Amino acid sequence: MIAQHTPVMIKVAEKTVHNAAYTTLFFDFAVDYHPGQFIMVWIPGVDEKPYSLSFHSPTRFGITIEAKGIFSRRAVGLSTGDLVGIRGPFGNGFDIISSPHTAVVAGGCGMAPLAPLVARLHPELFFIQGARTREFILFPDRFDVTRHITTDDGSLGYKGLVTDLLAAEIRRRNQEKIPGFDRVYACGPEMMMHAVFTLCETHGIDCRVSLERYMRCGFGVCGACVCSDRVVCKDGPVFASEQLRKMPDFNRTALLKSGRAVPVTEYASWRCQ
Amino acid sequence: MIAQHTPVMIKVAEKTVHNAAYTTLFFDFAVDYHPGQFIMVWIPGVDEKPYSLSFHSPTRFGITIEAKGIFSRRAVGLSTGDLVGIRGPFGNGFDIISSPHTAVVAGGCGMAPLAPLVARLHPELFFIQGARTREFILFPDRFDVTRHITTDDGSLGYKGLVTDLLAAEIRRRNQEKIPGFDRVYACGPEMMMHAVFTLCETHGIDCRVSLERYMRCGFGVCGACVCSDRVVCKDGPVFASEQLRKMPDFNRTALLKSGRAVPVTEYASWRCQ
Amino acid sequence: MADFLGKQLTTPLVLASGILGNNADILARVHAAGCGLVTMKSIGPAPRDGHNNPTVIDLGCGMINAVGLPTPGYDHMDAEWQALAGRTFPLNASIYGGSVAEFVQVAQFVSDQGPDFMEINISCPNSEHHGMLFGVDENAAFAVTNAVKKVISVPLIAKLTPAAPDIGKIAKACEDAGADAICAINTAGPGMIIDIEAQMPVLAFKKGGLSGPMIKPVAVRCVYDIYRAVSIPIIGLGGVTTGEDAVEMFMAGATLVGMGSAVRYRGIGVFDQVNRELADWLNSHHFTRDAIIGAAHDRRHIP
Amino acid sequence: MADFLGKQLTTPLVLASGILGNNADILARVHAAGCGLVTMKSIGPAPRDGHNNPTVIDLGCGMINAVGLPTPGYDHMDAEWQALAGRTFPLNASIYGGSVAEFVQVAQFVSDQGPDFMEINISCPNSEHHGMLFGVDENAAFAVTNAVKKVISVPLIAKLTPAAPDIGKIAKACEDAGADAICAINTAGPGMIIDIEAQMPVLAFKKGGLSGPMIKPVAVRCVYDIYRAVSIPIIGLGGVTTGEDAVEMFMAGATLVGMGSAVRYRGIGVFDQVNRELADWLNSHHFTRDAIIGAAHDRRHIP
Ligand SMILES: Cc1cc2nc3c(=O)[nH]c(=O)nc-3n(C[C@H](O)[C@H](O)[C@H](O)COP(=O)(O)OP(=O)(O)OC[C@H]3O[C@@H](n4cnc5c(N)ncnc54)[C@H](O)[C@@H]3O)c2cc1C
Ligand SMILES: Cc1cc2nc3c(=O)[nH]c(=O)nc-3n(C[C@H](O)[C@H](O)[C@H](O)COP(=O)(O)OP(=O)(O)OC[C@H]3O[C@@H](n4cnc5c(N)ncnc54)[C@H](O)[C@@H]3O)c2cc1C
Ligand SMILES: Cc1cc2nc3c(=O)[nH]c(=O)nc-3n(C[C@H](O)[C@H](O)[C@H](O)COP(=O)(O)O)c2cc1C
Ligand SMILES: Cc1cc2nc3c(=O)[nH]c(=O)nc-3n(C[C@H](O)[C@H](O)[C@H](O)COP(=O)(O)O)c2cc1C
Ligand code: FES
Ligand code: FES
Repeated sequence: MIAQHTPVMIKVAEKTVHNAAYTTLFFDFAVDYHPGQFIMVWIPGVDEKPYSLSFHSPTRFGITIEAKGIFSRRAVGLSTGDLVGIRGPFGNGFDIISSPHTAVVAGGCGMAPLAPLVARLHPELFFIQGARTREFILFPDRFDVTRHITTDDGSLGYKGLVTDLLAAEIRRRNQEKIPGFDRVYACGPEMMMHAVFTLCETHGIDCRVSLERYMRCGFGVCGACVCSDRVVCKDGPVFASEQLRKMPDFNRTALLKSGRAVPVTEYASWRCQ
Repeated sequence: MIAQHTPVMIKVAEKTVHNAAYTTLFFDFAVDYHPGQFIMVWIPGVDEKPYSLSFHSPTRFGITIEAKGIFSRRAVGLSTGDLVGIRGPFGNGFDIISSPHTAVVAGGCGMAPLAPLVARLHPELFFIQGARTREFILFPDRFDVTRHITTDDGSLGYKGLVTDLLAAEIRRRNQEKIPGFDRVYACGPEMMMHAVFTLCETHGIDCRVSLERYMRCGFGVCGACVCSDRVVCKDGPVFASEQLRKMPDFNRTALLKSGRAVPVTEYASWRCQ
Repeated sequence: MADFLGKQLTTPLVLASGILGNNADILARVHAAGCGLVTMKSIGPAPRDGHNNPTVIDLGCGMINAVGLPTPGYDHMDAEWQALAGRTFPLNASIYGGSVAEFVQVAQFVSDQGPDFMEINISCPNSEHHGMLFGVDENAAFAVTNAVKKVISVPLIAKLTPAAPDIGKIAKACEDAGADAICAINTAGPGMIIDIEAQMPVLAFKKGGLSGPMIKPVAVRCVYDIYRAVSIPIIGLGGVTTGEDAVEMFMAGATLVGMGSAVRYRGIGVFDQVNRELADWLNSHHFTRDAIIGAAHDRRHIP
Repeated sequence: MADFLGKQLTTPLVLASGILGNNADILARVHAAGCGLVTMKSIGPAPRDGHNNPTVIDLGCGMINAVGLPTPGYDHMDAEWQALAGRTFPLNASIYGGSVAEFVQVAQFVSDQGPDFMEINISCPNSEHHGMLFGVDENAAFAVTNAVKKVISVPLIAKLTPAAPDIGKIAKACEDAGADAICAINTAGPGMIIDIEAQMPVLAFKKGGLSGPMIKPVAVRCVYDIYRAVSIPIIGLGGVTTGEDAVEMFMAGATLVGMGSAVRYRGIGVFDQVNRELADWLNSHHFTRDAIIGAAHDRRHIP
């Protein structure tokens, strides 16, 4: 269903604790959804915040939460049977192409919105996943596609940035005259997504990234989530290269809860690194 | 269409003046209608009153108005091209049976709501129409069915009451062992309809009459039109014998605009005699 | 059954004043259809035709009306009072006046006709001269409630308007003046709809009161505010059309729930339907009605 | 083109304050989408986060919101003012304060940033401490309007709340105090929605202001009342989503028509759509916009 109006109260059906930081909550509820879309999650008496769907089937969906602040800690602390209110799904998701020449770049819990996408892309996709350490690799064995893993501390896979691997693969395909990427999908810290975007620009590759801003309404009215002249909750959260080129605020400016414009680093200091 | 909400403004397409008292206004507008239903007619700046449809086709309908008071005089004074607002159709109409053994009894402009009904009944129906004088016989040549006409002054047909003819016909059918009436439909002054009802009761004939009360909302909320425990605008205006038996206010009490209960004679002194 | 000011009502539902209640038979029918307490159309001091039509227009998500308080006048209803004397259902007699004196005059007479409750409509937003004054001013509300209370022998219900700057204060003033219960809300607004083809307001009176689903948030807020301000029972009224709406009203603090416009959207059968929906909801949640009254004010259930 | 207080606007449509207007780029986009005058989110005296979520809920026939007047604070918006300095569209700067002194402080500073118009939000029903006071009281409305007028160098628009007992009187007080135009209405209510499963109000602030189609009758009535009370132009706002709604507002007396919630129901494209619908209606009726302003007050067209 689609819950565009007042929140629909549903029970936590199952809970999976992935590691110290990431927890997935499952709900036996049918939502009409496209990969990349998000829902507003209300914990009565606490707050309401946007979360991407990280799992989706005709009868069930899941959201994966990184515990960090007041709300997300309360969210991962929920038990099966607890009621939460949901509104949505909102926003435009990733457009899915059939080409075998795609790359997916996930950083930290940026993996969450990308997971349902990966499941629908051509299995030959080139899949890069980065995290601080091995524990923070989300859904390590969720699909059987080769993963190119990077960690900040080298505790698993390559020690360094996801963009290093993406750059290398682009180069290899050029040299070996293998068809290049028709599309790169990325989600993670905005700085990372911007690096991916820039790299793709230099090689003329069309990419899609999922932005994040503080949100209130979720449906394009209040303006809390504006990024340049785009409304992230409605025009996004997924944006295409063509659009990103016209968004100077991408990786530069974001609004705080007060509406104050600050550097993205200050704003985003708190998610998915 | 159905205009259950705010009035739909439409133009008078054609106007037929039948005689000093009766005028029909036509509108090129499609309404989803059943014989016996009515619409609320608003003349901006004047008032809004209920009128039965006296003509109906997929693309056009008409109402026939007897000029008497403030509103109806303004209504018959309208010219083609003038705008009026309509709401409706409202209420329950006549249920139509296929039997050839039916009678229709029309008094004065009570002919208006009955006309579209006659057109849909079995052509062998027994049709009685009464009026003050010959000029007041509405739609004299509208359908080719034998009419049994009565006038108060004998200027046309039988001099006397419509019920005299109905009683005579019922008697004849009894004596000549012709099948009796399966149904009698009546519309006219409430006193006349009550006489028809009583006659039918004594002979066990099921009848239908269309009541009239002062109306405001037209959809069963304000209570202006109550008759005993029935809401004329919504439960009626057409009622069946079975219901009429349980309505002591039938031909007895009606509410004035103020809500004051008065004898029907006092209230209805002004229509269709 | 629902206990209200000592009387046993068959259901916790109330018919709003001005809806259908124009004669004894229809009131009996509404009661039989599952309405625990039926309210008469507000009765005034002198015969009054009210406004010309259009007076009541359905807007889809609610209605707008400017009926203009038509009334036969309290002393022109003998047959009606006679018929009601033999009634077998609890009756709420709504009255109004243009001054404290008129209110008292009508109240005294009507009280003698023996209704089970009397409701003072100190809140009609439809009429230029009647009622408005009282419902938005604490002192006026106190004065009329107090004066009426003195001359009647039945429980008194004060019916409030959402136009009050602070409806809680008005309710408190009525309680202090002796009101036994509060009924909220009367129509909201006022509003106006203009027909752009006719280039004029649709209602003959131009402005009208709003009712039905679109005013439910205002009604719920008012009941919530009143519940915090007084300790007498509240009839929660405004936009209710379903059992879940009724639950919302109870949680806001209502003891009984009223319906008016709902009759437009679901017919007279709406009372039985809402009773069933309410019972189903309570059963499936293992709650009693008493347990949820005012629940939205309670913080125990927060995670 | 539409002339408003001496400025030429590309269209007679206005973006309501608090809708999208959080940065220069989006304001430019809304203007390019057919909105003649764009209004900034109300700017307050000090940084304020506003309320926690839920803050904005769509009810289908309208919305309820309690955002709580979040603001960076007038003196924490340097980059914003810079970006707006180079703008190519007319700008309406909305401000609020908790006292006349705060209003003056903000007004003075904002006026120096050179907006084309300044709107004082003396009417926010969402926040416990800001604004409310002024919009419901004639003297307070006069005082704040008068004080602000003295310290600014741009035309002043007073934005009113429908909560005023007599909005015409408030508008007149603002006109007398020097307001160059009136904007009406701010959100109606307040209302409350209770989630019966959570057993608590959905909005974190509990109560919220109502907007969108369900408040249109209230907005039309307010504009109608204001038109009779003042001679300065009116921005008619509240529930407008179509060209016919705009025509209704013009006929009630509006010179310009504002939209906010409409963006929820028809997207940012709603401005172009309404312009087209409005033009089509006017053409098919052989009317100019000027000819229909206040038409509902005129009796010549009655049969
Ligand atoms: C479209 C979208 C999809 C999302 N999907 C996911 C997802 O799948 N998984 C996930 O874990 N998160 C997701 N988020 C982020 C999520 O909504 C929360 O922001 C996150 O969980 C942190 O919330 P919190 O209340 O726990 O942290 P908060 O307590 O809100 O904040 C944690 C830290 O962030 C800072 N902060 C909080 N709010 C603000 C603010 N308004 N402005 C500036 N700084 C602030 C505070 O300084 C605090 O130290 C998504 C966000 C968006 C917009
Ligand atoms: C369901 C329905 C269908 C109808 N169909 C038709 C139809 O097809 N054709 C038709 O001509 N009429 C029809 N009518 C009657 C019509 O609605 C008007 O009542 C009629 O035209 C007289 O209205 P008026 O304003 O001209 O008369 P008014 O000026 O209203 O009144 C004329 C006389 O009637 C009396 N009167 C008026 N209103 C009231 C009142 N509320 N209470 C008591 N007395 C009153 C006055 O004393 C006055 O002398 C129908 C009514 C109903 C309820
Ligand atoms: C047509 C109509 C007439 C009304 N007349 C009265 C009245 O006479 N006295 C009164 O106190 N309230 C009157 N009301 C207000 C209702 O009693 C009720 O307070 C309001 O309609 C809100 O409830 P609802 O949304 O369930 O209709 C009237 C309402 C309508 C729609
Ligand atoms: C989410 C939201 C935020 C608002 N914020 C403000 C505000 O900051 N200042 C203000 O004057 N009005 C504010 N309003 C009121 C609108 O400007 C407008 O007056 C009201 O919504 C009615 O118009 P509409 O029905 O077209 O939305 C806000 C409305 C909404 C829905
Ligand atoms: S969250 Fe309100 S516009 Fe995006
Ligand atoms: S006219 Fe309103 S109930 Fe019949």
